[in-house]
Amino acid sequence: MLGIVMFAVIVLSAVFADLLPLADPTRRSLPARNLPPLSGTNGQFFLLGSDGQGRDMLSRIIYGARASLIVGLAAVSLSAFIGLVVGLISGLRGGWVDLVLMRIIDAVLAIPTLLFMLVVALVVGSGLMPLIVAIAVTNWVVYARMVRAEVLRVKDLDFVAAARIARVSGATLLGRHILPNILPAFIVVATLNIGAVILLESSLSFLGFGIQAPGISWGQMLAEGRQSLATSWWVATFPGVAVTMTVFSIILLGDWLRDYLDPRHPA
Amino acid sequence: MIIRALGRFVLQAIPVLYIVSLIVFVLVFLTGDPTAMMIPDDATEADRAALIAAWGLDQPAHIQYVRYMANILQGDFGTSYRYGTSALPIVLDRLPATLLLTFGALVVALIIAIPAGIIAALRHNSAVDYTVSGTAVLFKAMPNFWVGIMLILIFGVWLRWLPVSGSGSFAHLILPAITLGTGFAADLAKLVRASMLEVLGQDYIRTAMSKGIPDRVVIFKHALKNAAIPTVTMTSLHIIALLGGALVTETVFSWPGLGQLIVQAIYTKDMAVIQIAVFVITIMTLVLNFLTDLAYRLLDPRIRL
Amino acid sequence: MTPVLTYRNAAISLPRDEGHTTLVRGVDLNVSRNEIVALVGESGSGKTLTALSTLGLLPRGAEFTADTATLNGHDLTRMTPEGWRALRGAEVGIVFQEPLSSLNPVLTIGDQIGEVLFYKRGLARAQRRAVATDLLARMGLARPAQLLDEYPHQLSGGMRQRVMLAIAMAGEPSLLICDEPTTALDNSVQAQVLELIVETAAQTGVGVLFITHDLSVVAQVADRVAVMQHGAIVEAAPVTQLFRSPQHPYTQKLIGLAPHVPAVVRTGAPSAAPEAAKAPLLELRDITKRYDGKTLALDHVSLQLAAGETLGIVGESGSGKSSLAKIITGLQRPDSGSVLFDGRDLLNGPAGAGSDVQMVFQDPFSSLNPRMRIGAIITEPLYALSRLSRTVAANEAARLLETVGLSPDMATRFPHQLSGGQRQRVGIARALSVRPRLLICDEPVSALDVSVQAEILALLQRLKSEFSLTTIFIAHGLDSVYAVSDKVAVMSQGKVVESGPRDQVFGAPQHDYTRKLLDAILDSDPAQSRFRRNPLQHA
Amino acid sequence: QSSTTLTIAQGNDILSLDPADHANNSTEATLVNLYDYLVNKDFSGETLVFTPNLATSWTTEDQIRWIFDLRDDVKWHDGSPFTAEDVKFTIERTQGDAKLRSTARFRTIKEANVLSPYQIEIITDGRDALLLHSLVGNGAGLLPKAAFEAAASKEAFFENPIGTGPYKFREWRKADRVVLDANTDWWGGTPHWEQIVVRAIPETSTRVAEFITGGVDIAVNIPPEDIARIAADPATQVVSFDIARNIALHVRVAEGSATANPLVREAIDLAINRPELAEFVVEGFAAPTRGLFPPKIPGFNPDLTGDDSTFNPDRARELIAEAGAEGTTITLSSPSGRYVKDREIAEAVVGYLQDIGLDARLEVLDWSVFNSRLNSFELGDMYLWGMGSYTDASILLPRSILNRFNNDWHDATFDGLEAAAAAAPTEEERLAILREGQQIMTDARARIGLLYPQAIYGVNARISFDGRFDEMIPAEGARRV
Ligand SMILES: Nc1ncnc2c1ncn2[C@@H]1O[C@H](COP(=O)(O)OP(=O)(O)OP(=O)(O)O)[C@@H](O)[C@H]1O
Ligand SMILES: Nc1ncnc2c1ncn2[C@@H]1O[C@H](COP(=O)(O)OP(=O)(O)OP(=O)(O)O)[C@@H](O)[C@H]1O
Ligand SMILES: [Mg+2]
Ligand SMILES: [Mg+2]
Repeated sequence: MLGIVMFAVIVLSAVFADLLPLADPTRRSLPARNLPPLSGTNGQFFLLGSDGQGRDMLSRIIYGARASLIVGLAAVSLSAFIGLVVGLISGLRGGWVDLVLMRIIDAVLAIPTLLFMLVVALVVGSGLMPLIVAIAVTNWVVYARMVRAEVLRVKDLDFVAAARIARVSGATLLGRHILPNILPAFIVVATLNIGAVILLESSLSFLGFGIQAPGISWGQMLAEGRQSLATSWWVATFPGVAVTMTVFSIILLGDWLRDYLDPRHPA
Repeated sequence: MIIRALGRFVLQAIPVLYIVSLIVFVLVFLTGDPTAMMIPDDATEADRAALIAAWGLDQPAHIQYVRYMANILQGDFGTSYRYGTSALPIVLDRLPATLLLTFGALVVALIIAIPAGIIAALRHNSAVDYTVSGTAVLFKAMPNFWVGIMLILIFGVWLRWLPVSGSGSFAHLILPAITLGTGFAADLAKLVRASMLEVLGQDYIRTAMSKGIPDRVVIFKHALKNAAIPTVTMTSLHIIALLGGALVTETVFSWPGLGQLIVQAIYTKDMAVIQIAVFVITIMTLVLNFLTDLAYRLLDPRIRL
Repeated sequence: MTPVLTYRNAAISLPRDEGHTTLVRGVDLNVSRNEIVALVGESGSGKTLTALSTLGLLPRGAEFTADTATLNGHDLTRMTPEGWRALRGAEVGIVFQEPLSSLNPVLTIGDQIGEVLFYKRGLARAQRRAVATDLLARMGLARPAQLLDEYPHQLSGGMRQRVMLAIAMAGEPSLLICDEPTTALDNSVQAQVLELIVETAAQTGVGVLFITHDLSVVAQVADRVAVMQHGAIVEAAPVTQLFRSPQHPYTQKLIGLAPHVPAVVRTGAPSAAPEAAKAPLLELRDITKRYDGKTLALDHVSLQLAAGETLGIVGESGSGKSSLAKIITGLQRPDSGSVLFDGRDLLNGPAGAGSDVQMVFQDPFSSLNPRMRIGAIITEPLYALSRLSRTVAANEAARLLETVGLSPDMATRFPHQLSGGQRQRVGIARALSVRPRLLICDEPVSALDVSVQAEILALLQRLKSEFSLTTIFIAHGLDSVYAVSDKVAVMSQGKVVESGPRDQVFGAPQHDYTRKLLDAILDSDPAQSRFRRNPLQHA
Repeated sequence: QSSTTLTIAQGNDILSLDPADHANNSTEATLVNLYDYLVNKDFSGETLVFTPNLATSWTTEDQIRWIFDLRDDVKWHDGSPFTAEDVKFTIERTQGDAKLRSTARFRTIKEANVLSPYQIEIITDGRDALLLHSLVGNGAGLLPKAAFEAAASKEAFFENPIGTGPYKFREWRKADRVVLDANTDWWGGTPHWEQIVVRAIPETSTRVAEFITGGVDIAVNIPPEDIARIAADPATQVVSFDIARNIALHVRVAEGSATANPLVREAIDLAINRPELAEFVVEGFAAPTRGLFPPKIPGFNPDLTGDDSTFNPDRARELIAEAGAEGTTITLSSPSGRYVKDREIAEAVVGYLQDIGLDARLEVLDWSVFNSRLNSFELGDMYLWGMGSYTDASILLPRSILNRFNNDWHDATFDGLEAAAAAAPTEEERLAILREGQQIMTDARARIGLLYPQAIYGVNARISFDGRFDEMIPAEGARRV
């Protein structure tokens, strides 16, 4: 429950940021740069301090949640979808198809994410979508492997055999018997993965690939703030705390969701 | 048995290496012409054209690829655009540092995670358990470079206990190993806890307890060995991830590992270096998978190769 | 007689959502040296908890109270952790039910025996090996010395239980607890292990608390019997007395349910002549199946089954029974051979058997999708045939539930909210929903406890005539096969070694393997014990 | 660390020990300790002058045939003497290996002839006022003919390279450090330091931390925000100095681009508050300018100032209105982390353009993507570029170079200047042509100059080091105090 509340607070404040009494997150005031938390100048008060351009940290963190959450959720959804399809094909079809897909996964794992990023950035351009695509291009293997393993486990269970004897259609077999039973593992992996992707976005910002400057994301704030960690600790630390809290809430949310969807669990 | 496993290993390695080389070639090719990054500001267009021709980059892609593969088959892995020298030694030079850091991180992770995981499992649902799980999530959620810079500030600048950056001595290894190791320890501790919990509920643990042998024997001899397999699996997956270089940690600590090299190579479109680096990682990955299988065999006599 | 274990008014309670629940209460027990005391009762009645309380191995948070609870003079109600550790192994040893999971899979047999010898008897390494070898030899294991370096998975179930017994006896305890030690074993192996336990008890004089729910086992080994129901001992008596004049209604019911070996088997006389051959509904020709190109699961199997008949298939674990079932239902394709159903070739024909062949599975847990409601599970095969409206489906589900003896409001429940027996009924209802002509039951009762077994068997019998079913009934216990089958096929190592009308196979077995199986049937008459060395004192 | 060791922290590892194959300023900054040039650059005065190095003197009458007299007391690190043969060899090797990054370094040299062991004649391909520029700096380090030819291969030679510099090669631990030892046989006397260690510390905060804790004596590229802390510590000092670099916006003028209209370009020029940029974004460590070459570069144009008078947002808005360009979308592309505060500067520029009513957008690109786009002319309407490491303003003129940066801008007068400069009879006239070129380009707003950035080094208080305009770090320039 704590997970839902935390996550809801984060999402809602990101969505309705415009309604909150916040400073313009892009308003620069160079004389007010790098002010510590709970200080102010010229009538502007910085609850969480200001960054190197004199922008309000609190406001940037709340607005920054948008890009981070979108990247996290979209990249995870996209890679989960690709991974699910590949994992299902691999696990259900078996044989040489499985063999080939598994070798491709081995290969993709060996190739640095950054190379994909660079290509996507060059071919598609930079920004939110390319970032999501680029993350998904490498991230799907996590799901493909997990789904395949789960499919192999579930498909030999007796209730699947029973359904096959009952001659249910392939879609029913998949949708009713196989997917719901790989769901718990899927949720666990996905919630952990959202956190990893949000962090990945920050690593990519570290390399200059994240959200572009007029846009705001936690990753970008972390990457910018790390330069001044020794002199203005708050610039990188607060976005770090935001990422940590989000990841934490998503993990809790995932645990809750898994239990909630499980009929064996007392409601 | 080992021979057959080795055979399977080679059969697996060849197609993977081939797919990898092809994907890398296509990707690097798509990133465009590397000469733009090589020439100085005052170079003319003609200078650039000459450089392109000198490196054979004016040829169509498929011809470049065929020539590249032909050279590989003759043992020539190409020349780095960036360094102007043979690419293979450039990559191999970085290997010791990467392996050392990987090893260091692993030791840190195991030292933290195994006791923490065991204690959390034994004190299931107690304050200790929640503390371990909470700390694990926290460590997992903290960005690597933040941890790294903080460690530098605390242990390097403030306390002056350890060197800030660089490599060469044991002291230099400590901070980067902790930086990398903690994130991994978080994952591992959770896994150790979960597998210990599972194992502790098994009938043979009850059998062991019914013998009246000391608790430590039950935990370390009976339970831990059984809980080790998922731990080994995850450890090997993590090692694989680290082998590709821990870019952020390497950069923060000026650690001369593969990660920095690969990123630089990617930025400069240094085809030969990227190819070999990826080759080396792939081969190490496959070797590691093989060793992991061997470890399974050692841990669990039921598993055959 | 020296008392080893004495319980007066013992009770065990476990923490539940609110407060404690008392699961075992008012237990009085006495086990003396040279005595085998059986504890019988249905599943969940508290037998295992009682056993674990003697070792201090109750689940975390459990409370154990008693007016008296002594083991060799130690007061079990006030033991320190160290005290328990000293007690375990040295004064009391235990053999658990599951030979597969009770031994540590990653440690050698020698290691697992050796640690008891070290911690309980302080033996040095060299001595340990010698003593362990001797122990294994005494347990009737061949090549005991080599066995020390092997791992549990390299041993058969029977061998593992012998090893368990060796471990339990290694500390030379005065009390041996056997918690359903043979439930998971095939009949023939069960007999050997029981014999070993009785023999060991006789040789060492160890007091044995023998837990089981199988009355024929009780009849064969026990000196005295305590019957447990709902956590309390409802009756205790010497074995002959208990069988002759059971007092408590539950005991009476149990004795009534105990499978009696049919007279025909004992006399060896074939009953009525086989009926005239009818046109077969199902015909298997020369079925061969290998897994992964290695394991030969089925080796040229041919069988025929006429409409309305019940074919019982018996055979040890791994003999290929389930593989055969899977091939008939089309879940698996054989490597060679053909399956003819009502004259149609199922392997090459266009549509297979359609809904004509259905199956009931062994494991009541994995055969129902944990995420579907019972109603949906039952009507799924119907849906697969044609779309049903919501109300039709609900009516159909209710009707089917009633047919298998369940209340219709169970349709909205999830499988985990049902007991094993109820789940098996659901599985049967699902199979019957499309009115199949052939029903395959793969060990439908093996995972259930005796009283429930009997109910399910009765249900199957009833439905068979009600739905005019042709049935294949797979089991490894001979008694249930005998109870339901017209024809019997005996399988061993992928081959059908013998088949024919039931009475012929049971009465005049042709094959050694069949004879071995028949020999292993235990008699639920204490007077007929095959193992007991010392004559029954209370006879 | 022993007080006789000088440790320098750079932002990146050297790329190569081959002076002709790196095209990288910070690599050269290290290699100057190992190799020598024929002549030296001296930026200590008003403008660049060339001083003797391994060449003691030089003469030319026609700027085609040049005679250099060489020192006769110079020994290579392996003990063999340095002669004119080595100079000829160095030039010909660089010209002959097309894969070398600096292969075009000596493109104007037709031949090099050994007149005597200590005299060499260089013949250029027509008049070349800039020959001396090509004999010093990146790619001009001299290599020993005999040792190079004796080595099994180029790679073998550079495993243990030999130069004539004050320090000898000891080891290169890739991505970590280069270690050099004093050359006791150095022609210039006894080197000041026993050992030089050049470390690669890419992460700025780590470099600063390492410097503060005394792990390195000199740290390059200190971020402005750390300056106060370093200056406050008595053990450390901040050294800042002018360098050969300028930050400018390169503007697309082709038809169809938002900046095709000269009025819009002029408005952009006027919209930018250069003094504010210099003071706040880079904390005063830059000079505001509209120019394209800083003062010490021959050809510097003093008219292109960047003072307050260049900032006129009202006029800019008028121009925008005149051009009917209110709300026009203009994209500025910028690299990130390539130049000091590059992204922040670009962000500020975008802010100024928004102030005058343009819909300015920023596109921050990774350096390699930025470069690829530059080469395929796919950057936005404007891009931020920090040209640098030049020694003469004439590099502005050649069409062949201009095509890489401003391919769509043509001006009849400007296009004639390249030839005119080459033919200029006197240096004075040549410089005048260069100034004219800058004036034309800035008036057309094909490039809009912003800042002359400074370099900021952290230097340990026990050392004196002034920093050099060309950003080389000769260890002999650092002294114990
Ligand atoms: N660890 C536990 N936690 C909670 N309840 C338990 C636990 N172990 C046993 N029980 C409950 O205690 C009761 C008695 O269990 P016990 O295992 O003693 O039965 P049993 O007679 O041995 O049954 P079976 O024949 O199935 O082995 C059951 O209702 C069971 O659900
Ligand atoms: N999917 C499978 N893959 C590989 N081997 C299998 C598979 N299924 C069964 N086997 C093997 O085939 C043989 C026959 O198995 P099968 O399940 O038919 O035996 P069974 O008589 O039903 O045994 P049980 O009484 O234990 O159910 C066994 O050796 C078993 O290990
Ligand atoms: Mg039990
Ligand atoms: Mg079976």
